[in-house]
Amino acid sequence: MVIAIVCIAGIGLVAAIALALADKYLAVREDPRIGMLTSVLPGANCGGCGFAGCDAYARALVAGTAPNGACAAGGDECAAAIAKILGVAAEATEKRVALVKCCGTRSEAIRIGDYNGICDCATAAMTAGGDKGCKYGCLGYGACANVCPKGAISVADGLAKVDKRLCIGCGKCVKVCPKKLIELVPASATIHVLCNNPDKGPNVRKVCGVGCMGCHLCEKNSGGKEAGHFTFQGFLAKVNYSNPPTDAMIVAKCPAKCMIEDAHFESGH
Amino acid sequence: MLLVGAVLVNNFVLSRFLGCCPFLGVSKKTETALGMSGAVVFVMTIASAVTWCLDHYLLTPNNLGYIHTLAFILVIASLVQFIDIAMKRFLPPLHAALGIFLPLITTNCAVLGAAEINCKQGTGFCEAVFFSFAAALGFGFALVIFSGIREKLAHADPPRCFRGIAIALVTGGLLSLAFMGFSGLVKMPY
Amino acid sequence: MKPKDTQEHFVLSSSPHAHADSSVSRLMLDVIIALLPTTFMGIFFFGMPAVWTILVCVATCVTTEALCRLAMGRNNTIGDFSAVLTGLLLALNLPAGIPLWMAIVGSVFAIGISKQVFGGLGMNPFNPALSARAFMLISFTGPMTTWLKPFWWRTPDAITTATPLATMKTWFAAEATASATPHGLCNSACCGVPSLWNMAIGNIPGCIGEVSAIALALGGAYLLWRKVITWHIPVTFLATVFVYSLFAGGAPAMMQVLTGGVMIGAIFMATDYVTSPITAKGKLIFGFGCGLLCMLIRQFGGYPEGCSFAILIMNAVCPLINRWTQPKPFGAK
Amino acid sequence: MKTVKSQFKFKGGVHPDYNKELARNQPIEKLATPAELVISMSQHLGAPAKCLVKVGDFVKRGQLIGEKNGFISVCVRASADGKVKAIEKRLGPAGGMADAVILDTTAKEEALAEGTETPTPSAPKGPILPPLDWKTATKEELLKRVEEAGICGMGGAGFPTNVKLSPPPGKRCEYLILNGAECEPYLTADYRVMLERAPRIRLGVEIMRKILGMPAVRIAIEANKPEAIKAMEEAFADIEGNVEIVVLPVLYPQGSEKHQIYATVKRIVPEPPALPIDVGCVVENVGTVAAISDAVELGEPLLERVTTVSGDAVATPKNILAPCGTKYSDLVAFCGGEKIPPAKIISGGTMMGFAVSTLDIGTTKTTSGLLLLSPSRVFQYSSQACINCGRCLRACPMNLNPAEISKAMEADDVKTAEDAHVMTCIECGACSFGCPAYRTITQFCRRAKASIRARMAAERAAAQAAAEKEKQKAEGAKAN
Repeated sequence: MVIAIVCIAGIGLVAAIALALADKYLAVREDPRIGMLTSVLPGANCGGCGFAGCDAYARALVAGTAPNGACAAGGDECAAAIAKILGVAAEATEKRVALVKCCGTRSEAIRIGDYNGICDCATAAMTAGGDKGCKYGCLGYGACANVCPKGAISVADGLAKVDKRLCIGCGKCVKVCPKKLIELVPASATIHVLCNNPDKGPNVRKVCGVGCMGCHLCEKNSGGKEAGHFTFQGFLAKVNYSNPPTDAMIVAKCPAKCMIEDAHFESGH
Repeated sequence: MLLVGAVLVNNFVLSRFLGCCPFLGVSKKTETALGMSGAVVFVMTIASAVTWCLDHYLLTPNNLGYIHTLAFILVIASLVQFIDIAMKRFLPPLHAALGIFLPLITTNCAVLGAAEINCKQGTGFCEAVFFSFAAALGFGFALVIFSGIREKLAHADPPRCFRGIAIALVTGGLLSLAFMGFSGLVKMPY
Repeated sequence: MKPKDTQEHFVLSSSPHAHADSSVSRLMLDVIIALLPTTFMGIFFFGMPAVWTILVCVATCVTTEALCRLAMGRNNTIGDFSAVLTGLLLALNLPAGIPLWMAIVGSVFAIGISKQVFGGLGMNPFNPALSARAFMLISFTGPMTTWLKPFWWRTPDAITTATPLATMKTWFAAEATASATPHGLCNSACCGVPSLWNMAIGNIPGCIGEVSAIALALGGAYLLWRKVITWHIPVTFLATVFVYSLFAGGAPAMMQVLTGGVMIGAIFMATDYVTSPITAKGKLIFGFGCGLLCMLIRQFGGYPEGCSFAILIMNAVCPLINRWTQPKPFGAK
Repeated sequence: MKTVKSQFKFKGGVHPDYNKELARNQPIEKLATPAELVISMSQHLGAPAKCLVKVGDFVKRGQLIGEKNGFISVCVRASADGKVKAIEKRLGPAGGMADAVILDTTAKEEALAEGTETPTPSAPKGPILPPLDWKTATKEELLKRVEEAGICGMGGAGFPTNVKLSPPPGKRCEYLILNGAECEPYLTADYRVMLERAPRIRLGVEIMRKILGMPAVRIAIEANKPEAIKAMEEAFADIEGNVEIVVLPVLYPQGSEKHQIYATVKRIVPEPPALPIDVGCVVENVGTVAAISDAVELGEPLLERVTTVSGDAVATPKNILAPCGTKYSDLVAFCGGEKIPPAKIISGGTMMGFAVSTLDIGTTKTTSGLLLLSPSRVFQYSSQACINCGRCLRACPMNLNPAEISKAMEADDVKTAEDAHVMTCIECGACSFGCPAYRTITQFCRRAKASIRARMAAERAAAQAAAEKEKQKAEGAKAN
């Protein structure tokens, strides 16, 4: 018994010494800040920062090749923590969430063909521009929902919708949408124009019952051009998110019914 | 014969069910499976050499056969750690290829199993080392085959409840079934 | 309010807009047609038990497939005839006298465990019928190696465990131990081995569908003519078995090819699309591997017949073969 | 000049139903200028042309309305007199949106009478461009003419012809290959051009030979067009130099540039980004060659082309010479309308053409066909699983593994598809054609290629941005 204990202890001791020596003389060290940064980052590996994952972003931060604040998921808190570790000041970022700028559901927007192929927006858009009458609207094949790391996007009635509470603003959906109709907007904004069609009113009306016709009523009702709550691209009203409107009355007065006032986006009309 | 026996008939993972953890853990890609196989062959051969010496010169003379499991774990674990550190320093390319797998097999049951089988059979040094080498080769063989299937399965569409490890286990079972065909191919002494 | 949709709707799809007249169900049907000759031969030799086994296997496979798809909440796929084919192939690989409940268990295993669990047709790494056969061979070794003699209703001892294969195994054994003169050996062994003609038409004990080499070859010719399969796998498989047995000694090479599951394995089992390599080069390697492993198991293994195991093992290696025999693109360096 | 049979068969290929008998014996008919033209600024491969006119402008036939915008780009000319009704984004046949000039060709009389047209250089009476004598004109003059005539490849891809005809420094064209294979089912436009415009093709060949420095000429025609072979033999009977007519076996996609080069001169074009000129070859469609001779000898830019309107749903299939920008609906009306309601409209042939959602699309310089198919000829793709049968591998003329690519793309695994050389894919559709599981293999390849291209573009942009940042930094450091 004693011999056994001595023996095991002896082996352990020899091994421990060998390892200790090895660690001291042979080890290759890496920057300890990488580990610290990785623990601060959200660890969702969403790739929204443009790097392969949180670990890759941490390495890039230490190497100085990535800007702080690229992590939308972590937000200000995370940026501050990163800044603390790296010893530089943080730039404040506002939490942003994705918004699908289309409200043309199957019951409102016409379809002009029977698409038969891969269920994917980019591919459908490559086939005769997609089967939706409106060439700017959401095709509803869910490319955004497929890339969303948080499952915040769902497709119902041929239209994608974002759940604001789940969205971390990584922007992957923005990149993948072939119609470029998803935008990152400040989470605090509550009034949105859900249309992406800059065509003239009659042309929009031909394909969609809820498309923006550029009538400028929203602008008038929110204090006119001087108030600067809206900008216009062609015949399409856009919310100026650096100065968003707050008066819910304009939503009700929109003749095209393409505006919403909604805290969560998930209910739509 | 020993080689065929250890590789095909008494395959460590498919017949003895040793080393299931890396078998399931690192078989998602064929590249990593190849790396892991290399690491296993490397560690298992060296570990069996060391443990054989330990058993023959220290434990058996002192009648300490009953603690060999304990001693082996200790020795193998520290040995692997040591190799890891040394390799990182002296052979960075090899470490880049095998490095991440080394910590995974520190106390791998396949490595320990090989050492155990050796000392139970009381084989000679060369035979013991060769057996471990062959067994590791068999393990690697199974691992690489399995990784090929799993790469194919990555594009398959199993029902939700079977995704991931579940389907891998079913596949492993079927693979083991196929390998049963080899039974009796070589009359193994152990 | 939705605008009025005045325009007619056209189909929008990516090119090509033309399609050859081929479909999965037609391919499966072709294989089933190719199996008909051997099915009839099996029924001719083994009578009603063969009929029952075939019916039970096919019915169970189709039912299992339908139930699995239902449980998974996916579309029903029994219309592609792959389940019928699996059932038929499994039945043809069973001895005629096997208890029917075992056939049911095997069929459920084939469709449930080895196919639908992976997501259905196209996803399974192992041939469903073969893995079910291997499973049954290991689970019910006795019944799986007890065969009815052809025209058993006319012979007094209807049941045998001695197939030509088992006899041939003893040849190997005899050759390994004693250096007996080939002549004497042949004499002694030939008593238990039927003539080549009987082997060719299938007048020997064995599984329902594997006995009649001529009927199987007929089916293979049909498949080749319909371009359902290519020559690569069957030819390399059979050639490897033939050449191996020429050099390894033991039973005559022709006998090795004609007996056991080699014919049905080479033509119908190893050529299963899903579990065999996709490239021509890969198919050659696959066929060679099947033949080699089959003969190794026959000569040295614990089981008398190695064909199913050989194909199953090659099924497992198939993804690797595919990986390492990728075609070189036109113009690639 | 001699006629030889092609000795080199490429691997793969398929035999679709050609259905050429519908329109092959219909002589080319000229369509009177329709009331409205939709002239796209993107009729070719590369950057869209820059629009030079504005709404209300009056334009003359042949007037430049779109300026070449970059190296790989082609100018656009008005294909008829008329008033610019609108300039708006219109759907092209390939599904993309591009600026298009909508011309009202009926408005010309009153516009002239009222004299409201904006001052534009009035086009001279007679030829639009001054005719050139190809024998005396210099190489540069001829090239310039091809460029200003707005000629691009008329086979389908629409590659700018002047770019093709100016080999980069260090490369020499040894073979000029005329593509008369027309392997697309239904289409007979090139066939009719070869029959009816053979002397023009001969002249075009002589002009191109001069531009390219007298390369050998190979005229590639599939064996199922004996009349075209005869017409070419007659037209080229007394030509000097190394000219051969190569009769190709009937096999789709024989008209693919790479496969034609292999079939005629047994050279293999390496993987992209290599071009035929890298193996000393230039391949041009027969229609393009005829257009070159028109541009040089007659001073007539590329304003109209022959389009086959066919399919079992059209009343009388025809080969129509129509101005570029003619709406599909006008073409169909010219053919006597629809016989039965079509289920699918295809711009191009059935193997590589584009399904369109509406007939309200203008033709372009590359519109070789318009097909109206009845429901009986339309099949449905399905998302059945791949059964690994290997038919697509055997059919693929590029010797790829389409099964692997489609399976990978089904699981959104672009990396595997890229490793399987998907960028080499020519999208000929041979894989999907024979797939017993009716899988959308070609579409998966397209999707893989699109996402790889998008990724490459993003990487290039990022690298550029990084380089600029570095530059700025360096400059800042210098200033300090």
